[in-house]
Amino acid sequence: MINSPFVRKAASVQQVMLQVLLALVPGIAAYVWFFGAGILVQIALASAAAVAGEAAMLAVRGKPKALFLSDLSAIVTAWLIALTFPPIVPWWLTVTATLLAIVVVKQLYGGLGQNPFNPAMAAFCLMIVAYPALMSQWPAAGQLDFSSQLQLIFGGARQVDAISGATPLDALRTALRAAANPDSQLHGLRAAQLMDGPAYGMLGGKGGEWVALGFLLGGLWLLQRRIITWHIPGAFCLALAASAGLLWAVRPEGFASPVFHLASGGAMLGAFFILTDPVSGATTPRGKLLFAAGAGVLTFVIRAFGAYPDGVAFATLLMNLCVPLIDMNTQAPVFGHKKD
Amino acid sequence: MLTALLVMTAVALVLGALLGYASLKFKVEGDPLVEKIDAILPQTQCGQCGFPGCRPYATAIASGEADINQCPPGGEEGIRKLADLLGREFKSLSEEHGVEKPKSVAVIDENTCIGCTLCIQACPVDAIVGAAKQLHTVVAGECTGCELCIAPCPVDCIAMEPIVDTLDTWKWRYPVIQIKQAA
Amino acid sequence: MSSYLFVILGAVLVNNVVLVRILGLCPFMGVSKKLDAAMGMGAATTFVLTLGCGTSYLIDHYVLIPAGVEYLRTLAFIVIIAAIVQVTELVIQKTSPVMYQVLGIYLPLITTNCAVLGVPLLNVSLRHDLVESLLFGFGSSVGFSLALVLFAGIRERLDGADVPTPFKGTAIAMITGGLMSLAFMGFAGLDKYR
Amino acid sequence: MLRKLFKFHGGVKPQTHKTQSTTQPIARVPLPERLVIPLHQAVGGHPRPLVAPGDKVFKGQRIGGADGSLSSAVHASTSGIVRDVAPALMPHTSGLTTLSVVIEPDGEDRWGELDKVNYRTAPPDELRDFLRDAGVVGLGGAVFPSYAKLKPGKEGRLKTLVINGAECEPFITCDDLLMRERAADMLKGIVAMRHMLQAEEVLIGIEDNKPEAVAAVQAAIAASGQSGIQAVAIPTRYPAGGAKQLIRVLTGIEVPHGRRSTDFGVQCFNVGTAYSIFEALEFGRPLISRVVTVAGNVDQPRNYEVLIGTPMDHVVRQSGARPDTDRYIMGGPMMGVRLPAFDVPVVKATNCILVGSPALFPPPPPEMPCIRCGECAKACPADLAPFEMYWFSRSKNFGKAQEYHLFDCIECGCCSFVCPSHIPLVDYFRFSKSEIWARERDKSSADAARDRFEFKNFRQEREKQEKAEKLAAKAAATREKVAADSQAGTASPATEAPDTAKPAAPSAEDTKRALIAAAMEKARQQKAQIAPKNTEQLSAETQADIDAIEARRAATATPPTPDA
Repeated sequence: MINSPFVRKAASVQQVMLQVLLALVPGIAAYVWFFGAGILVQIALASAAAVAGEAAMLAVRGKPKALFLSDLSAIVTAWLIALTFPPIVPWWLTVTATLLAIVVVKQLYGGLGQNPFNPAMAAFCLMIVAYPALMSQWPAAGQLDFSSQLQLIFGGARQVDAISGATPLDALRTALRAAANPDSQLHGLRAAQLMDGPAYGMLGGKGGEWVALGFLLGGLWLLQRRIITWHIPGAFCLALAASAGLLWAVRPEGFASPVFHLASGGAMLGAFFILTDPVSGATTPRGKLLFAAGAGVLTFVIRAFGAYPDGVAFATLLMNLCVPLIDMNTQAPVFGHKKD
Repeated sequence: MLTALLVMTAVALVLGALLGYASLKFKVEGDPLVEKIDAILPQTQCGQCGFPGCRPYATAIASGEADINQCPPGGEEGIRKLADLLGREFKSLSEEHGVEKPKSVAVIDENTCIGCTLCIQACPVDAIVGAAKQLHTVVAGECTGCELCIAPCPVDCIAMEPIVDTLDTWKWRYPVIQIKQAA
Repeated sequence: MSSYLFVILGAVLVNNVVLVRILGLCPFMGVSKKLDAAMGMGAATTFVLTLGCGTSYLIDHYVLIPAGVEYLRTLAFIVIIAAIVQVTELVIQKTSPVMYQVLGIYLPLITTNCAVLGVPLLNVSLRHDLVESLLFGFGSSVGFSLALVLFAGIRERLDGADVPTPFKGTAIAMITGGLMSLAFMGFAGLDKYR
Repeated sequence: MLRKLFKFHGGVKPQTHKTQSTTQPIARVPLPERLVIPLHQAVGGHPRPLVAPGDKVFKGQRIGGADGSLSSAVHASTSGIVRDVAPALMPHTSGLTTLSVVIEPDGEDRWGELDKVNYRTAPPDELRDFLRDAGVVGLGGAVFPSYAKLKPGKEGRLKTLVINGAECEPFITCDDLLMRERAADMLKGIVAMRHMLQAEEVLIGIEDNKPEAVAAVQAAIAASGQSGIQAVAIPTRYPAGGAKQLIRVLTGIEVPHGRRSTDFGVQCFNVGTAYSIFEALEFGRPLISRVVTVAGNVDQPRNYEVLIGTPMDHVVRQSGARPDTDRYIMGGPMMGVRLPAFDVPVVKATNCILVGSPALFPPPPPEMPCIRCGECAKACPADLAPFEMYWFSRSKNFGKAQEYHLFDCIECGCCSFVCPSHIPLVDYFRFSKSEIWARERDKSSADAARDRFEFKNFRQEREKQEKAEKLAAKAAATREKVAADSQAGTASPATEAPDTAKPAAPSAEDTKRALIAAAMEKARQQKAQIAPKNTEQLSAETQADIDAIEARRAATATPPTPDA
């Protein structure tokens, strides 16, 4: 039986997810432009795996398939996986990661809306722990044409060294650590000098910075559409820039600039698309600030001092852990109970 | 070997003394647990659990003599609360102790009652009023629905009637999940 | 001074006793259903573990090693920890019956908690001095409490989730623990940075 | 003239649908064949019926008396004959019945004798009693007895009297039309209320989508020459007409859940209430009719002056109900009450009969899982986190739901309105609230039962002890007597058997059961005479119950007990 209210605003989960997907398009376009169409293959692979995994789980659990598949949330997860993984990982890695994300991290917790962890980021962390070598091969912009990308994705033997290097983020950190070492030939060089190579662009990695800009654009559109609020992207960027800037100001020879941090790796994607996932993120305004600021600081810490190339994924998971406590302790005072 | 023995003995002695002192210093009187269990029990005092009242049952649970699934009036929810409180696993209601029924009150058929006072004595909460050879009646507000008055009645004039909803007791139902129908 | 900081940070985050060293899983799974209980358990463990680390260091250095009976180490540590746990239990029962009830069987279980025995033994093998032992013990137990409290927060929320029946309860909690462990792997390498 | 207005958090802007029903003035509805007047129409106790089937009643005659401290009288809406006093279906989602008076109108519509009061000179207390007997209750929907609200707070005076003409729900226009047509009379009611409350200023809040009403009220204020009364146009945003939200908008004060607004120097009344107070004080007319909007799936939406007790379908017929009508809703589409039938009566709370059809109010799309997007929290005018409350209500974790301030929820429906997952959030909150109330009732009855059980045990123990003492005393006396007898030298036969009647010889198998029962019964009687059971501390109520039963019993064929 239906009770009041009898009228509703026209809004649906599907619409929300669709707009998130649309907002990813500029970033993807830049990605294709600079790094080749291989990413599209990965997106297709991940999407197919996500839909298949979701459908299978829904069938097993006896839930209506058409209804839940049409919410598009699985596709969003799939796209995020494809966009955070190196574009030339073998197909089985993408598929396994996506299935893990959908089946274990999402559906075992009850499906949409109930998973405490971001499925895409959990899959990323699992894979980078399990296959650190494969997950660290990033081709430089324009390095590989489409056919060799296809061959890497679907082909057999890989000649790791010949293909690619690390991400600019990782490379710069390695170089900076080397520069601190008196035995290295790079000793004494500063970040700005180290960044003078062909792999770097104006702000971050060559090409990567444009992709980041694309995501920024999409993110701003989401903000304008009121799908997300400013709290999470704002606090994340600020915290990342502030923590990077602090150490950069103290020891410019040892750390990359805040701008580099913002423009590289998964920072923009994380700020606007990953951390803003409402299911696994904090929900109160103050909680969002805390959550995103924590993620920003952790991202920087892991990038600068940790063992993994990028910190966004781990930072997201770590902050996901804290979400219940953050939400619980940042509830806004309710009507009539505010202190004036 | 001797050293080892000596060392262990010394350690044991010191720690033993410490423990002994602590157990005297921090002695606890009474069992606060019984109160908490009793607070969960529905207080029908029906004895279906096999104990003469709710508090004895609570005491038995606290001391581990009784299981948590022996209270039909408390129902599944009561068992769940007890399981929560005691950190035990939930189990379904023990069948030998009865089944969960809708809440009812006893009603005395005033034309049949002979005023024998047997039910008055059986009632654990003094919810039946009347005196010898006087007609008895149940004070519905006080009746816990324990059914203890039914068996003693020599003329079978007591019946259980489910409580009827009024505007004050009417409840909104759990919203029906419509996902299934839509598929 | 900074080496002490690294001991603590390392024990809390990088080598978290539960999530990275995988010690003390029994209370981690058992006392994480309710946030209050988790906090109490964390506090009790912190107390026991810090005290246990200090005491065991003293016993080790001033009794066992001088007497040449290092092989009694495990035995002696167990006895010490058991005694400290018993005292803690008595104190809690007296001061906070509710907490005593909430912790239930897990309080005596601290005795056999491998984390509580493991950390003093790690202290020995890592050759920590007294201050380091205390800090390591404290850091480990803070790490334990942190993991426990975060886990309890998630589990309280999971309580309302529509988890598939075969995975309800402990199963999904195990998966969650695994994912938490995965997240904490992100801290790897932090303690190596110099 | 410009006032500083305040904002409340959240709110939504649904389509208003108000213009259709404001094109024509308020109309009268012809007398129906039957009026069904529920006795319980307002918050508070159940009024007692004052009439019996067959009685002749006049218009305005009291048929239900106020009972208890918070109750309000009920009156006959027209003259006629009482056909029945019996339970009838209520205009409530539950489909429950309530004791109602069924009146067959005689068509004369003749007023009975009406009490009058000179409200310009009478003390406030007298006016309050008068309004209670006139059955005046809040007409905004909460139907709280007005006399109880017409008491100033502790200081004996009030800062602001807020009059609610916001009418934020879509479709409803009854207050709008009332203000347009009867502003001057309404204002007289407001002046009387202001006098009773000793209010410094009066603010009449009207949503700015009703410019005609604002103009009419402002004109009436100007004409009356009253100072300190102001009609304020407020931004149109649902639920600006919620009492708490309106107070917030006009004064900036937030009245928390469970607190009286008079504690904050504010009190709020609906414009319709103000008008019925005027009617009662000026003419002595009790509340027997009200303005009702008929809107939705009808040919001509319109406002009607409807007698309380008129069957709703009779009213809707005036506007021309369309054939695909599938339900009536009492109130608006946001907070309205789904009704169990078409012929339920119009009551004092009926501000609108919203005629629904599947096309007008389509069933919501299937419920999807909550994605915690927070839209509901943004829309909530009580600053709650509905998605958290939903999460715990759904899993029946009521304690947690309450931690998120479930009871501060005003059930305005904003959260359900905006939810992209189409979750009936308010239904979950209603469910949780009623479950929690039920649990509290269970808890208090369990506590009472525990006390009574413990008392009974205590009493039995005491009785046992008293009996033992008595026996001991008797035994001692006997022993003394025996001793005295033996001293006297005369050996008496064994007479010291205890005088509690011992049943016959223990050859139980042979003895008839009935015999034992009879003997036990005798013993018990004796005992009962010594210490009557639990008839000592009877409340007046219970005694009345017993008396009633005795009377009934006497009426039946059963012979009365000889020794009562």
